Amino acid sequence: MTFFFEVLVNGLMTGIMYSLVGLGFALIFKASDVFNMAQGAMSLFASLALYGFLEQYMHLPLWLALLCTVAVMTIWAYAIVFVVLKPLVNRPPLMLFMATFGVTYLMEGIGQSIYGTQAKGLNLGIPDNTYEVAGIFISSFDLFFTAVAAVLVVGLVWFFQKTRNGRALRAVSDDHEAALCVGIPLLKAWTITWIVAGVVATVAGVAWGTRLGVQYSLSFIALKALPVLIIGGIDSITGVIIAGLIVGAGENLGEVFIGPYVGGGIQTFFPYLLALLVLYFKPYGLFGKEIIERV
Amino acid sequence: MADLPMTFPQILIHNAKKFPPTKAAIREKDYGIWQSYSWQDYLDQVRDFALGLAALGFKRDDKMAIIGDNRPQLYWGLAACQCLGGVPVPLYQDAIHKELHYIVDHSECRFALAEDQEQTDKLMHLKDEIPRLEYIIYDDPRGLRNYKHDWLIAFTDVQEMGRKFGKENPDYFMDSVNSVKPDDLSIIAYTSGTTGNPKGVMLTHRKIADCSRGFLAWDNLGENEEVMAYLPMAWIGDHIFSYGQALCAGFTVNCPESTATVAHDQKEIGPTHIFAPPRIWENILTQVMIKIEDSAWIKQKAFHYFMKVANRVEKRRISNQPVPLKDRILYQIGRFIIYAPLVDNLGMRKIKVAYTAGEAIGPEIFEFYRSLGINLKQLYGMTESSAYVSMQKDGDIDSETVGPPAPGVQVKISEKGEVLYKSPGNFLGYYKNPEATAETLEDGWLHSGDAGYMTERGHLKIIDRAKDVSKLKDGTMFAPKYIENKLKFSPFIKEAVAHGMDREYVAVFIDIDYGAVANWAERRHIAFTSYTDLAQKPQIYDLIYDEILRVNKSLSEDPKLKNSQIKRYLLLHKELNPDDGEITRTRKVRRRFIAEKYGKLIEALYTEGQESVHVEATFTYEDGRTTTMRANLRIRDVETY
Amino acid sequence: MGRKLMYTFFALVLTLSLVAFTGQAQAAKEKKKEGPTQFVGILAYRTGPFAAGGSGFSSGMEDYMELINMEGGINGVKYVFEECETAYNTARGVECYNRFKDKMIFVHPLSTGITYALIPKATKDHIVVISSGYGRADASDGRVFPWVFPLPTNYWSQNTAKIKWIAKQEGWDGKDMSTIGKYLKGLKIANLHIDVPYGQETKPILNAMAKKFGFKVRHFPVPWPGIDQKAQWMDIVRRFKADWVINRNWGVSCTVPLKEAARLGFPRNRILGVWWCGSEEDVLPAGPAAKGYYSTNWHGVGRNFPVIQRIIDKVYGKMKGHISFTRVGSVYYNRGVYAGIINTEAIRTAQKKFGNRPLTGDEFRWAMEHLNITAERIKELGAEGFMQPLKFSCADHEGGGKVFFQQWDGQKWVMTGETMEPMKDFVRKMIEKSAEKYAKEQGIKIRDCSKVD
Amino acid sequence: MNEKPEPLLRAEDIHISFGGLKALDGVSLEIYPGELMAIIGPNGAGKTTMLNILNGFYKPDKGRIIFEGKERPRHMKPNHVAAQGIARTFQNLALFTGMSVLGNIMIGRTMMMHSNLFSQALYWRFSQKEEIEHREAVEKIIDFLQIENIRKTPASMLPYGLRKRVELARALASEPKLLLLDEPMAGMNLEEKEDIARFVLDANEELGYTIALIEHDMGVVMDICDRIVVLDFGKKIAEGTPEEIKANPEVIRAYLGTAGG
Amino acid sequence: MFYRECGNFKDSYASDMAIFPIPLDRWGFTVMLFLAFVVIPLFASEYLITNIIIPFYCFALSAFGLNILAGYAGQISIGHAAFMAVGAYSSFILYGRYGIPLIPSILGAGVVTAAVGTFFGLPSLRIKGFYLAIATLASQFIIEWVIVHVEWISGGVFGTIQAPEMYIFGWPINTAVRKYFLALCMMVVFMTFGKNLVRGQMGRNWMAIRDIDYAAEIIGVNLYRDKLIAFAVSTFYAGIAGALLCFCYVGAANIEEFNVMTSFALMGMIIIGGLGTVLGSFFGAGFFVTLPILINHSLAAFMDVVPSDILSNIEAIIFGGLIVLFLIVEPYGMARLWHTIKDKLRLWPFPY
Repeated sequence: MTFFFEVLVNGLMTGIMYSLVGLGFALIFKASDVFNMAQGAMSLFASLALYGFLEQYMHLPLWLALLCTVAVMTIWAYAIVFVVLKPLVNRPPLMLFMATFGVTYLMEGIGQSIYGTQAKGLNLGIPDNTYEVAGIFISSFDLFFTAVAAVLVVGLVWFFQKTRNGRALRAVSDDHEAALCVGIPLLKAWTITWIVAGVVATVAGVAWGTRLGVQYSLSFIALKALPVLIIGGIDSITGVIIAGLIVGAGENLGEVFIGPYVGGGIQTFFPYLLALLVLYFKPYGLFGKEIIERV
Repeated sequence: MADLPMTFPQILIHNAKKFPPTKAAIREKDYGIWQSYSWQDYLDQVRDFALGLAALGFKRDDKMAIIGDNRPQLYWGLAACQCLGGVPVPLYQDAIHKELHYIVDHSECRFALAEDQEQTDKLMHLKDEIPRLEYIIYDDPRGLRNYKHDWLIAFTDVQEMGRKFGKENPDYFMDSVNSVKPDDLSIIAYTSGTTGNPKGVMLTHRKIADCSRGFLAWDNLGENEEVMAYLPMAWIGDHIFSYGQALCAGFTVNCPESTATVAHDQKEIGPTHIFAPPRIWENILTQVMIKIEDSAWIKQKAFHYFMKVANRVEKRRISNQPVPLKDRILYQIGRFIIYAPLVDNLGMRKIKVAYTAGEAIGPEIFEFYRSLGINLKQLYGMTESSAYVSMQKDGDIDSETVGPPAPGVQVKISEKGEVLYKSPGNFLGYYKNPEATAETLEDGWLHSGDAGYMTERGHLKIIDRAKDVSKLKDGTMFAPKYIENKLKFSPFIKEAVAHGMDREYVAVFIDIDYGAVANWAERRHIAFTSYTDLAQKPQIYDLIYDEILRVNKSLSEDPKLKNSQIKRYLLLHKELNPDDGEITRTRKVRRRFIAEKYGKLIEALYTEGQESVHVEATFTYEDGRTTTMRANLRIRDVETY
Repeated sequence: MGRKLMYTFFALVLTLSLVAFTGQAQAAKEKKKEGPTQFVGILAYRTGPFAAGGSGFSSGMEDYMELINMEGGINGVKYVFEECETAYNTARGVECYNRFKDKMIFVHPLSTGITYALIPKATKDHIVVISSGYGRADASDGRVFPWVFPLPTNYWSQNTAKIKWIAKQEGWDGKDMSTIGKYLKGLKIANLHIDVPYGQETKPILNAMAKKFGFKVRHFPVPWPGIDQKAQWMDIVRRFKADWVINRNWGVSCTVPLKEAARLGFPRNRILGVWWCGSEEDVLPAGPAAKGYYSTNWHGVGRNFPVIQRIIDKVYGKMKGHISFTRVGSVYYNRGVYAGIINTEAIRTAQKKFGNRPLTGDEFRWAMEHLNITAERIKELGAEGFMQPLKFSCADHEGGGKVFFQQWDGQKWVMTGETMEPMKDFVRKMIEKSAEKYAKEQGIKIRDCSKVD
Repeated sequence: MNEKPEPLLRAEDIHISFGGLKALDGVSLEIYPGELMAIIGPNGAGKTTMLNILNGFYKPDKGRIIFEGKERPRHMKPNHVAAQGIARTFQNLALFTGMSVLGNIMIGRTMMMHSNLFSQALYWRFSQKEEIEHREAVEKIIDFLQIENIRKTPASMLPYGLRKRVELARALASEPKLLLLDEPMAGMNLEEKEDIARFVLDANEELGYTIALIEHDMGVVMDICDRIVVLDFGKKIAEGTPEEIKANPEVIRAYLGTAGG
Repeated sequence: MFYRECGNFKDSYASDMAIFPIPLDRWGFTVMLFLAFVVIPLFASEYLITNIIIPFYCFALSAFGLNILAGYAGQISIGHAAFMAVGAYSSFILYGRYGIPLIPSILGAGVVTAAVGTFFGLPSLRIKGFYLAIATLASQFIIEWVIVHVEWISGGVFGTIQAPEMYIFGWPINTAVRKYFLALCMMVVFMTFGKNLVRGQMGRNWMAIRDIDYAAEIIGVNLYRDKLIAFAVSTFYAGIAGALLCFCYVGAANIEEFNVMTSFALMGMIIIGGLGTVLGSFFGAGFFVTLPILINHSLAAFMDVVPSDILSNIEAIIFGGLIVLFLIVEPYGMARLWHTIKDKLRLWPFPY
């Protein structure tokens, strides 16, 4: 039973890491209806940039390096919004999705051209000790990022609820045209969203980068976030957090307790099975906005 | 020619035997495709309808009014009528009640064939007033279900009756066909003329057939031609072209889906032979110009450049001068980039020969088409001559003349300068109007009423209506038509009326082309509410000003006409409308009528210093309702050269 | 419209210039011909998740060829080489192969997938496939796979060596095979493998050995790309309670186990990696967690070999290197150098028989089967300690190299100095069985090696 | 009124509510063969809901629907209802914008086309013949509604008024026994309204379709309909000929009391 | 400009509903067929045929399959490559293991794939849009997993089946040109079938579902049946394409060939090429198959100047940039661009 709880707890903490990635997707989808394939690449680029500022090209202190990374991601946000998305305003979402696919190639190519292809260790000095609590081993590293994720979510909620920009963003996500009518410039809203998404990507990139090393595979974490998104509902921040936990716990429990009976390695699709199960009952995810058809 | 059948019923039977069922005699765009009928189908339809008419009591020499857009059924009705020895009386489909009443009453029609509900309604009104009109037959039953009268019968029902009648009287049809003689009346075509009531021109089978064959021989047209039938059936041009020539040659007539789709349908069919009055050519040109103005900057440049090249080349070709190599090369490039695609888009790629007839055409318009490589030629004829007087010959084109007299036609010019001719198509006389007949037909010579002369090349040149040609006060020759046609080259000018008889200078009314000008105005963000409003915008006056200036420049180059440059103009507050009697159904300006109606305006034009004139106008709507509007029309002076 | 037009124009120009460059590229290639040359087509992958491995390997091989060229070529025959990016994608790999196939005599497919795809093609095209340290294990049977050389040891052999090494760590003397079972019995070995065919490949040999030697093996598949292995590791450590873990992964999935092991307190020096999990790129991201981790290898690491020094002096001295200098001497780089040595030695062997000229595929294959790199020769090459002697034959395409072991000391890989001979007989039987099955399926006639010269 | 034939469709005591809101509260109505009837009522009276129930898009909470004398099973899917012969148009346009007008109308005949997948893939012979047969039928409808010139225009490029007309064409194409029109004239100018009214009348009188329509414009309804049912707040408040409805105090109150239309 | 449509009239519905109603298009198509059947086999190099044209055909076919599903029926699937894998493996098993003749094997592979595809299409009955799109990734991962884990399919731990020698009626398909013809003929036949489907009643039903599903249902379209048919047909095409790709090009069925990136690429093909068009499938396949190779070829010239590491990344940058650029130029895909150009030429010199 302890083992079960250990798997569960660790799974939940993995789930938080998935949520971190999923958050970026959800933010952008909410504000601009873009399903951002490049979210993984953004995380990759952010972590590469951070590594570049920290070790490879400069040796900045951590806080400054982080700041510079956010600045770089802001430049990206501007570039994406003004070069890619602006000409595609009011196009079907699928086209925008594809455009972000192109952006993925661009980001990966540029990132690896600048920072090289080999894997790099990113050590931010976050302690990676293991503590035993009631027979369950918990890593301080995971705890740290659980806390970061929590702070981020609270921050985002605050941003959306309390700040002017945040409220404007919510208006945009609710109804593009109405937002335009009341004078919220769409491009500005998008840019802010993409910057916020860039920050989230940076956090996710740092979290995963310190775990896996800074390398190309970071862009694959986007794949892990996909089932999280549909379970939670693509446009719901709460949903993403909760779904991340479900997926994290689910896939770990599934792998450990079901995997051995079928030959293992079911982690990849187990979350999707979960997702299908959820979607069967709630076709727009747990917290997704249901699209009501008016006849 | 002697062994050829000379009556249309016989020609039809002949065609049905001669041509295979795969060859289309007539097509109609309906239900999205071109429904084709072979000559045998044509004959069957005609026979059934004819027998049906017979069953209804149609007798020899009975008249049948036919009104509607060009539909195979109407042509069949026309033929069926002829098969029974009757006389069809085609009517203009846009004629108003008064006109219809006159013609139907005058021609003593017992039967009427209408295309659809709209026309049927008009005829039904007549029926109350003219008891002689016994039966109304309609083709398209839509909207007519509530009309329950014994005398109102569907075309197909008549045919059904005909089939039954045919079974009972198997020989009836052939007997009546055989009883029709070449010199029997084949049609009474009412011409509205520019004055007075319409007059019924009586023509016979022989005349129509002879003239049709004359045309075919002139241009070597054969059974493989494709033509579009979209001109009013009441116009002699259409009758000769879509009926006379079609039957004589056995070529295919294509009826468009509706008047709105003519251009599109024409492009689909790709006619090889076109016969149209100048206004059609003017309209097409206007459309071309509007579209070009809407196209990309580079295309506009290319278009104008290459059109200039083409014009240069064509001018030389007409005058049989050699074309310089550079121009020949440029022309070929232009052909690839502009002319060929343009011609294709206009549906004129396959044209062997095209005619403009019924009115004088502006030389610029004429040259425009010719320079594109379309073999457009001018033809001179009248209803009274079965449209057969003179026409241009391939390789002997002159944009100012209407060509040499056709074979079998004699032309002479009277002392007063009026054109007189003897044509195989010369009519028998006006129906029930011997006085007018006597006036027009003298010893077999037909008085055309047009002023003209023979040029050195032996071409007939028409100046204008004899009674319209006059002189300005200073003695300069004033040919209003000539000036008007020059003006009408502009896409923005739909009609123009030039004044100047016994006046000091020339002044014009301009009727703007609403579509083209509205388009032009929209592109320049000029707001307007109506035709009247648009016409009185100063910007539009400026626009027209430039066009007049162009005409003045061209006039100034001719010493004889130098003094007839336009000095003043105004834009009319309404379009000239045949319903208001200002122009004829074939869009000829009724000068005298206009002079009376707009006398005040004309006076204003000749009152120095007067810059505007107040008008009150009465509009007539389609349904006969009228409304009055008031406006102040500006008058502008124009510079002369 | 204007903007659209501009974009269209831009796209057109771009496409056209691409086409133009293609022409230029062809022209440039034509120019290079001076003297007798031997063409080498390189299937590289410098992008994608495994770029670190691909770029190191290709660059090492290219640098070695550059070195040979600078030293006058192989008896006057100089290398000409060209690279083609596969992005570790099989279809693109096949395309690259087809691009070069008319010119090249051997190919390093550098991916298990591409190797599988190329085996029948290369056999038909008479091109030698050298899958050093990867690809089909059963291709070591030269009777069935005359054109494939999975040198110096295939995966199956490697795993037998690993088991021997584990036994040795457990106290076995490393010599007497009859006693090995005693030390292995009851051991729990977790085979943590990436869940693609490459990862699955060693399951049969491990199962067979477990049966024979009485240890317990359980396979833990890690789904591609393997960035999250928490579940597997909790299972390995908490439930299975493994004594040893074989890290048979690729790319990022090599690194994650070290982190997970550290988190769960599993000793890193009881994790033994496949040689594709034994590079700097695999351990550096794990940071201190990697310290003590073992992995296999088939060649030396570092720069302390005369041959590497020569490359540094001559090639990098003239700024002709193909990779950033820091990576010279790294595992993947040295692996490329190793491949370069094998290629060159085989060409030398062939030249002895066929003359000093560019070779054909058949000649090269003959040379491979008769290649014998002795210890003396290794010394001559300046590769002492860098590589093990190899000897190929008609039947044995493996060459019989021993397996090296190395340990990460937190900074660099350290050769443990131990080398392990694979359990040749044991593996050979399985290889022959598997190869014969393949031959039957594919309708290949098995060569009789006694009749080959 | 007394000698009514058997109704084509009878809805009995229909109840439906959405999240506590009673949209329809015990409405019964009949539609008789060959008639042109209208359901009118102020905004939110439940007219469209009624239509949605009639064609199976919503399942009523309570109540029965009898079509051609047979009671409809509770969970009948809309496409099966359509197969029974009930077609409809939509208040908010529901044209298939990715297709041409022709394609849209052809869809209306989907239930009548039976060639299987393989013959469709081959196209040749059987499937082609079928396509042509139905194309002919569709062309008659195109002719009837006078939309010849937009036949091949993509539906997305049509102006609003024409879209409505194409929708009507699509519904007619299925040759329904009962045609339900949801505000066919909404949002149109006078001229377009007259056109549509004429087409609806023609479809009823000339082609013999039984039609039930919802309309806001009382004038048009009074002009063309045989019988009118008035709904208000989910209840039927009146039923009868236009004259009777005009004089009905309930109706006057409902209309004056709410939308004032 | 080149179009001469004057005189092109239809006097029967059969000719009005033909695939190429415009004469010049008919001509163009004939020329393309001539190129494909005569010119390419005679004059193209083996490299071109095997590496560019055969994969181009196969991916065009597969992209068209996906287009049926996503472009016509509106059911986005991003697990399509897995179905190609199913086709590849099942054809190899049918042909190599059970000795069924080649063509029936390939068709059989299509049928097997269609069955699998229909099964994975079941969620579409309830889920829509992006939710469905992501849910289809399940098929990608499950199929991959099954192929790797079920040894009966993958033929053992190597996870790869080598292509057996191919014979049609004893005639060996062993040269590039013969393989080319196999791929070409299959492609042409199935493209024709597919075109017929999408322009017929089934295609209209699909488009109706894509545009407004509830309206389609109310009009009488059987949503469930037609969505599943779309999945079946679509995956049938994927299966055929996968089989052909492995038979005629790769020479082995290898699961790594058909990973999720290939699925994304297929999605990219139809979006860049043009959703809901047959032509777009070709354009898209051309873009994704040939462009990277072309860029790679071109960049080879710079190998001496630019470090190889960076060069390879430049390839990705150019490719990504082109995707973005093409989308900006014409978000509705290259097929739309083509149609725009075509319409412009048809109306030339007029703008409308």
